[in-house]
Amino acid sequence: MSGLLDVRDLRVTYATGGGGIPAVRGVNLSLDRGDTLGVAGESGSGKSTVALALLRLLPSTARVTGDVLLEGENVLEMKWGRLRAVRWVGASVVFQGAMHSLNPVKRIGDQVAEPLLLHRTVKPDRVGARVTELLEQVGLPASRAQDHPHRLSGGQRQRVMIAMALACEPRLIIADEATTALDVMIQAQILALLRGLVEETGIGMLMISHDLSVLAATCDRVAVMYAGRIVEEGPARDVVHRPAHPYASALSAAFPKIGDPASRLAPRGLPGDPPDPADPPSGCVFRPRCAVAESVCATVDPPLWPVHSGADGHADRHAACVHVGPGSPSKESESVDPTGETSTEETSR
Amino acid sequence: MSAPTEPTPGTAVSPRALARKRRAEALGRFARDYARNRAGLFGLASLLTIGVLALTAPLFVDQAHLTITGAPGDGHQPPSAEFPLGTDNFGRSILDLIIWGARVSLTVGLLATFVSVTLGTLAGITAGHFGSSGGVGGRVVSSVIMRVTDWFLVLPTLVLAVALAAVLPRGTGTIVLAIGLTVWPPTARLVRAQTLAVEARPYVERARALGGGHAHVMGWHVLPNVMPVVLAQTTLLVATSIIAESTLAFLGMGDPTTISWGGILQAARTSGAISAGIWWYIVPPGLAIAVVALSFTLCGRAVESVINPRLRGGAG
Amino acid sequence: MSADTAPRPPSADAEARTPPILRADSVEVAFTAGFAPGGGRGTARAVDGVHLDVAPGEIVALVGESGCGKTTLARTLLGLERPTAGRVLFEGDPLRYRSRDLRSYRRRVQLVQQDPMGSLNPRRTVYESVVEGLRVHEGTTVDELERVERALSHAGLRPPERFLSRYPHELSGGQRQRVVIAGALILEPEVLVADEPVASLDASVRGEILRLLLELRDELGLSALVATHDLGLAWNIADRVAVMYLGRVVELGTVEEVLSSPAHPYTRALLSVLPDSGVAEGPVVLSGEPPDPEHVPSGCRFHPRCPVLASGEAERAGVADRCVSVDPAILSGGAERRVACHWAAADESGRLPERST
Amino acid sequence: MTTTPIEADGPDGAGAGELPAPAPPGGGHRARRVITYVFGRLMTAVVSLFAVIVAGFFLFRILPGDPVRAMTEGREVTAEQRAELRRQFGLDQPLWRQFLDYAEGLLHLDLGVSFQYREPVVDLILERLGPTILLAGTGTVIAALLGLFLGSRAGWNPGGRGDRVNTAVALFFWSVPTFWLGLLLIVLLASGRGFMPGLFPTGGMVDPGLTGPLERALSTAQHMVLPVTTMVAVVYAQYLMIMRSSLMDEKGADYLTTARAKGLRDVLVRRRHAVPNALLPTVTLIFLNLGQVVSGVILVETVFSWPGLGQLFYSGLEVPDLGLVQGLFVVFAASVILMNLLADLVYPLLDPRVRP
Amino acid sequence: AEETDANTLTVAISQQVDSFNPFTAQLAVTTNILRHVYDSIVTVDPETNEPAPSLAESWDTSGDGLTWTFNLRDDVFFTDGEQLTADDVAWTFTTIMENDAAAIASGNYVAGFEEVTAEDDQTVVIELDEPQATMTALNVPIVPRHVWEPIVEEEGDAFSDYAGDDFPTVGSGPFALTEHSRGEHIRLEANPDHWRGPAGFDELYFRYYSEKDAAVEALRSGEVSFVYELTDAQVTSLEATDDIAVNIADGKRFQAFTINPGAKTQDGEAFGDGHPALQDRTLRQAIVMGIDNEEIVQQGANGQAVAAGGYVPPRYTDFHWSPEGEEAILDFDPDAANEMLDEAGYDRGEDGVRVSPDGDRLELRMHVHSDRPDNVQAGQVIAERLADIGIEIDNRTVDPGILSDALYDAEYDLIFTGWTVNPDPDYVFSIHTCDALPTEPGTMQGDAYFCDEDYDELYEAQLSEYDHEARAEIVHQMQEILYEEAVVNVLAYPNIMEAYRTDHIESIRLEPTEGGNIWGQDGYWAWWSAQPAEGGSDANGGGISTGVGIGIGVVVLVLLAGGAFLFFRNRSTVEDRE
Ligand SMILES: Nc1ncnc2c1ncn2[C@@H]1O[C@H](COP(=O)(O)OP(=O)(O)OP(=O)(O)O)[C@@H](O)[C@H]1O
Ligand SMILES: Nc1ncnc2c1ncn2[C@@H]1O[C@H](COP(=O)(O)OP(=O)(O)OP(=O)(O)O)[C@@H](O)[C@H]1O
Ligand SMILES: [Mg+2]
Ligand SMILES: [Mg+2]
Repeated sequence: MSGLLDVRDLRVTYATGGGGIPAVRGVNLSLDRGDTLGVAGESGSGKSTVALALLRLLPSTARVTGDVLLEGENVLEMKWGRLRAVRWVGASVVFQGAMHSLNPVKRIGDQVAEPLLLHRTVKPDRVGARVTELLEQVGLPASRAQDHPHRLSGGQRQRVMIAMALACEPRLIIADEATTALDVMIQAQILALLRGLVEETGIGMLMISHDLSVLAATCDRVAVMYAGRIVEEGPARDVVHRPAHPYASALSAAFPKIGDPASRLAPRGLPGDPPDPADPPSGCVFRPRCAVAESVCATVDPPLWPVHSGADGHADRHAACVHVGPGSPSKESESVDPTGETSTEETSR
Repeated sequence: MSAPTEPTPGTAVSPRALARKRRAEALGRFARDYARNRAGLFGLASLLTIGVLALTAPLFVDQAHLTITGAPGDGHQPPSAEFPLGTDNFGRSILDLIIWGARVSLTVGLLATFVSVTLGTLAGITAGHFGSSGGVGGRVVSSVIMRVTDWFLVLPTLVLAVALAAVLPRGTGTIVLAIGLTVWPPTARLVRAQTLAVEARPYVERARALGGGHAHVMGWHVLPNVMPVVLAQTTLLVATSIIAESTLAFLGMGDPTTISWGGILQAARTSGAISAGIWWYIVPPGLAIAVVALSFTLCGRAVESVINPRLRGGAG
Repeated sequence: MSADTAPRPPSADAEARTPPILRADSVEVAFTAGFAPGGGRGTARAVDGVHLDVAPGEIVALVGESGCGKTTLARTLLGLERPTAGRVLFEGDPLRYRSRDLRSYRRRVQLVQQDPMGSLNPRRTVYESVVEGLRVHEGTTVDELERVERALSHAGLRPPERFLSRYPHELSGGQRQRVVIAGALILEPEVLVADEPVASLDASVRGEILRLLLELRDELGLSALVATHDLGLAWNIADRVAVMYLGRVVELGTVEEVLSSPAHPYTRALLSVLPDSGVAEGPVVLSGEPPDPEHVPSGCRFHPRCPVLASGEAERAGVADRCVSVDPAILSGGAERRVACHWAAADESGRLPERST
Repeated sequence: MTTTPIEADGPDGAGAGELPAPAPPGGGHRARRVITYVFGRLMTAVVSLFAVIVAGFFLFRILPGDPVRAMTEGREVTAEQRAELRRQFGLDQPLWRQFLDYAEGLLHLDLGVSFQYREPVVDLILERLGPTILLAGTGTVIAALLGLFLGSRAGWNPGGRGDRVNTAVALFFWSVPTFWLGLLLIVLLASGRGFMPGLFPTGGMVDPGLTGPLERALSTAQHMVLPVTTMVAVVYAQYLMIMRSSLMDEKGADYLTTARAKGLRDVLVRRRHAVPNALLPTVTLIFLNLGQVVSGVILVETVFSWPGLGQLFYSGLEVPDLGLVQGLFVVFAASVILMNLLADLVYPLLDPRVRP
Repeated sequence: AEETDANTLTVAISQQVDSFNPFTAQLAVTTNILRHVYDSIVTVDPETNEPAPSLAESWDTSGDGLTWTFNLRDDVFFTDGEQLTADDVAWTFTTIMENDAAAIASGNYVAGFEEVTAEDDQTVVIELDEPQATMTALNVPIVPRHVWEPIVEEEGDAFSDYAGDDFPTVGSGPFALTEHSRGEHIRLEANPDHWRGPAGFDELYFRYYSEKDAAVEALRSGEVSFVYELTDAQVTSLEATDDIAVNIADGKRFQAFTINPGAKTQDGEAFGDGHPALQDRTLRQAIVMGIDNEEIVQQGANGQAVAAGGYVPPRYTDFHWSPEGEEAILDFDPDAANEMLDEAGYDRGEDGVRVSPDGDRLELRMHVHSDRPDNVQAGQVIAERLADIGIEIDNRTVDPGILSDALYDAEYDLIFTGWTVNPDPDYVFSIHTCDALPTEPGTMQGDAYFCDEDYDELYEAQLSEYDHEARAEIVHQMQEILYEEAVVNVLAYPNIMEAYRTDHIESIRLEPTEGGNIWGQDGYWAWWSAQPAEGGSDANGGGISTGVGIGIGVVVLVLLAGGAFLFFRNRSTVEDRE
């Protein structure tokens, strides 16, 4: 457990006027240095919530339980001072929608320099040089430091966010839908940049996206989320191309493949409605939309089972579906905890 | 949360009845939501109390006691059982005067606010709307309105009010006009700024793409979105208007024979009550104004929190 | 300058069979930017001469990178923007901009905007937002509620009652997008102009919506112009694709033709950068400044970034000079496959329209 | 009367609306654009000023009452004496003639002669300008700082205790008449009645008879306490309210999450990131108010006998001293116009998005 | 914080300074101050209120009353050391007579002057066109010719704009003006060589307070030593205050309302829109009888006035006339008034309001100065009282400008007025002569459109009557006419209310000694005679020194700011998590 990031049983509930919304319901993740972990999933499944929870950036209406171990230290239990020290140095974030993530009235250079000064990463007289270095790293001329965000194109702003995220040489970068809003050309540039960084500096990266092809091309491993849970997790290519969980396969199947005659004029979707997070169905939450659901699915909420794939039989893949579980679906395994739901209700803080 | 319309199964209703029903339901929902806001209820209750007292004043305040010759007490009596707030320099009960004065003060406060908020909102929305989407003709309309607004904005409000008050025949109506016609420009600017912001939102373009005309855009989209500004402005302006009445009196533009809160303050001032230490003459009218203004603010806040979907369901 | 300004469809009889319901006729839209009194800062030619036809029952995808003018063209088609030159034709008649004409036009042609977050009034419930179009055109009607519910379920918001009285901020991004779509469909338009209708949706929801469009096309004969930078979307639902670059359509043809065998270097580059494109040469990431509609390069507008020119291949084909100096002709909008590229023309001349000299 | 709150938009509303697409850097016409912009603003200001001058002139002519009669009321004067006064003030001339004379004077920065002081209005105004700027400037600056400070705190945590207490207190003061508050302060803090010592002077700007500059400065400071307090108390609410709502709008902005993620303390997030953005709409308000302070302190100056323009105006209004009042009117309006102009010119410096 | 040990007397004034040019200064405050800077040739005796010698030791009149000879003192010196001679006096008068710009302030005194000559250094001879009874009340400041002649010449037409602000001023009076800070204060220094002897205080400060309450508070705190124009409430409260003495003097002012008797020009052309029935004297008299002056004193002035009968206030015992016994036909008697009206055919309508025999409803406009609290209050009383005799009053309490327009356009029925009466009452009588009627609408000299031949004859007669008693008798008769005609109806003589600090001022002389006033004397007795109290009159007597004040202020501010800061500080650490 000496990995870079270790998330254990993370649960997040948003308090609203009409009761709590359990947006994240027990997520486990781990990530080593030099690794890239992709997170895919339905819109609203809690991906961004997880990302924000890692640095305790959620709004005050959110109740968070579980452990987030960043280099062995539990982020959720840190003192505020320590947490602030960890932010951006231990882990930094590239937010969804970088267009709005930059302060419109401050110069790019100042914004990039801010964490440098705050965390005293470099000597004050070196800050200017470091900013130039960072901007050049992401392919922006140093003169851009003098510009305000509105003078930059979306792609450029995204790159500024990345430069900023790199400023303090963090051990972990969380990239939340860093490329969704961009067109394919810029997306390609940015992905190339990120891949290069991970390879060169050996940092860890958590990449959230709903574009499976992006994840397959960029990540080592991919986790698929559905309704606040991870339903499948494993090596990127396997999860994207040979998914084990019915939701993951639906997602994968729905993803258009240009040139594939099967999807030509036949877009595939996932019928049925996403579950109401405030009132999830019993058993497996995916059951109402699952093509291969069985009666047992209505009672058992399956945990992540190892999936034996490939010739070596090594279980580096997991899926939360009775169909991949060992033996008969109805047979209970000692590792299954069907009552996992109950702990959602309790509050620990 | 309930759907805006519960379908009435089986019965065919005319569109108009439906619209009326929907409006009634919206109103009911508004009332229910409002009722959840404690501060808002408190403000409303205090306003209603003052309003009812003012309206029914003739029932329990003897008008003869409000005349100088019919004053029931001696001059400058401190508060007592008979005169809970003491008497003025003629021996009239200050409590009676305050209750009676609420009639004029509330009228001035409400009407002047109404005039200026209406003017300001109309001018602001029109200028903002046509400025951003009216084509050449619209932009001319808009810039004319804005020039006029700017012009009014630049004139010292007080000076203008004084001039108006001096020229028009004396009376409550004049005060209302003098205040209403002079304090609207900031509202207009404010509303215009907000309108411009709203007009730039894609949903306005969507409305136009749906075929909606100027009236639809202004009424359906712009108006609800400038309401918070208008509300905030309204609550502040009520205080401003009531005070303006007393300020005009201070500058000698009021009618000292009218009983209003401003008038009482002014009478207290001219009679030297302040330096004579006759606090019961001077403190109550000032507080009355503050109470009304604060109550309005509470109501305004409550309305805002009800009509703003983001504030709904939050802390009451 | 161009000998080809009046589009002359090569196969007139094909055109005659299905006259376009919506047509952009050499539409140009230029923005004079800047707000200082009297001081402009140059003109942005957001759409710079586009011919495009949408036949009844046809779905046309308009693809291109950010800022190439897709949204502007879509807005122009709806009459929200007046073209600085050229015209928009609906059922063969030029669009008139009097309020009354626009109103009846917009009864039949609907727009789905790019930004679902902004397209909904935060102070209006889902019900009100969807019913808005009905109210504008028909006033309050008795069967309003049923129609709203039907439109919502069509758009995949099921069961509709769950959403009626919600406010936009209580919806997820995908749900908002679907509300906007429902608002456009409730008027049962004949033509739908949709700007990135599924950009913020994940694959499964996206598929649902696209299926709906196809269904409507089949059942009601809906025509659609879908602007997107997502080539997969074109593959999924479109009959034809128009590739736009810097205000111009640079390649046009059926989806299969364009996406399977792209002719324009730009289209090729676009396809190559798709992560699992499987293009042999590997991704061609275009370099150079992003295109700027205020400074349209002379010659072929793509030439400063053109990998074919940069690699010297154009030189070899003997068209390099023309690339730098001659602006390829504006493509006409019909059903034919067309490419605006000197190099491609030299390569496979049959596909190109008449060139200017 | 207190000025009403304004949340003015940026120049031509550009600050509030969506902004035009970014221009690529390196526009060679930038200097020219800036000049055109400044020139355009100047022209607008000049036109406004002209309109105000015309309005001011005729506005006061329609006021009832004859200044000469009013000035000589209750005094033993003969018809000849009155006629002489009328002649001196040019009141015997037809109106258009008076206006032309007045307009011509304006060209030489001559605002005419005060009827009651028999001095050039310009001199009178210049003499009083300093005290007014001192008082109103101090008051506005303090009110703005206080209001913005409290407003930023209230808006950062809306609905909290601090917010409720602060807005209630501010609105209470907003709701009380200026002269009422001023006189109460005098009675409580200046007169030395009861057990309260008379801490502050009841009026004036400086104790008479003081000669040393330090002494005078101290005395002025002491004299300023009550009027400034009154002024601040009465007006800071509008800064508070605007800052509050503006910050509330800004609170959800994504760049604030970025700032927090960087490890900034909450205070710094607010101060460095949220407030500078939220400040933008208030800038025009502050400038507009700065323009209006000159006229807006009439009541405070009157109550505290402060020898400034407001008091001068009050005394001119009583007569009515047409020359003085209309001169002041022009000055009041001009100051608003000037400040609006400044705001227009400064705004682009603060908000990079609206730079010409 | 006073550095000098000079005795300082500080007076709170409420009027701004128009000018210190004695030829043009008109406002009460400036004429009052200038009275201390420049002597006049005669003054008023504080004991008797009679004309008294000042620069002129004595005077003679020729038989026809057209030549007056004034014999000046020979020990009067200006503050620059030059002696004051007959030449200065003659020059001053001549300048006023000849230069229109110099006549603004005192032109009325020289209206009947033919010529003024300096017979020798100590003798001035004034030739008149016609007899002028005010010759012993020539309250004209005599200025040094050597100072003013160059000024008059240099300024020319612009002389009226000359502000007289070359300080210190050169005058012969008991004080010299040394400083004027506009809107703040005026400083006068005692003239140690004044011929009457030096004043008790070394320095006089007139501090400007634009708010009367603030001035009273300043008196309480000891910031000023004297305040005037108090209200009854202030008097009541100040009377109970230690170290403060209140002086309630007999009024010099009368408060009146006039009834529009049908405005006419001198040519007899009627104009305006006064109620026609008011031309009937019976109605006018009934109106007067319907009003209880005593009640106006009680309610309108809260007792601080004297109910009026005649025109001249009782303070001027010789000229004062009050209807007694048989004469008092117009005393308050609503029953009699009703009876009179019934008889004269003013029948009550259904609503209780009478209708004139010509069929005009008796709804009368009443214009009241909105800026004069006593008038406002009296107006309300009158409106309520006249209802009792069937007259409806439309109470128009208005801005003075509107009121003045209504008066001069004769568009009024009842209108308020009031005059301050000088020891010589000539002027207030002159305004009711037929000569005062307007030559054309809007140019009236007086304030009532009153014109009565008998009255005019009496007026002429009193002008040339130099025998004091005989003149007083004529004046009484004129008042009786005014009374009976009931056009000019005096309601009350408001008291003069003022207060000073006894710990600053030991003693001060009133004018007249009995029931006299301090502020606004016709002479300079008060400030010249005032003696400082033992223990000094530190201007900050009651207060705390500047430093301490600022200190406390700063401490309070810091505490407040600190408190607010901590309050939020606490909260923000709690809120930090978001
Ligand atoms: N502030 C909030 N209050 C209440 N509910 C919230 C809040 N933020 C998010 N949610 C809910 O939590 C769930 C998870 O949201 P989250 O933003 O993590 O989704 P996501 O997986 O990132 O989706 P997307 O792909 O659209 O970004 C959603 O159902 C959303 O409605
Ligand atoms: N109102 C406007 N004023 C000035 N320029 C504009 C305006 N609207 C669009 N533009 C410019 O026109 C060009 C085309 O914009 P458009 O929005 O049509 O692009 P798009 O293809 O829809 O891009 P995206 O994929 O990012 O939505 C852009 O360069 C843009 O900056
Ligand atoms: Mg997300
Ligand atoms: Mg677009």
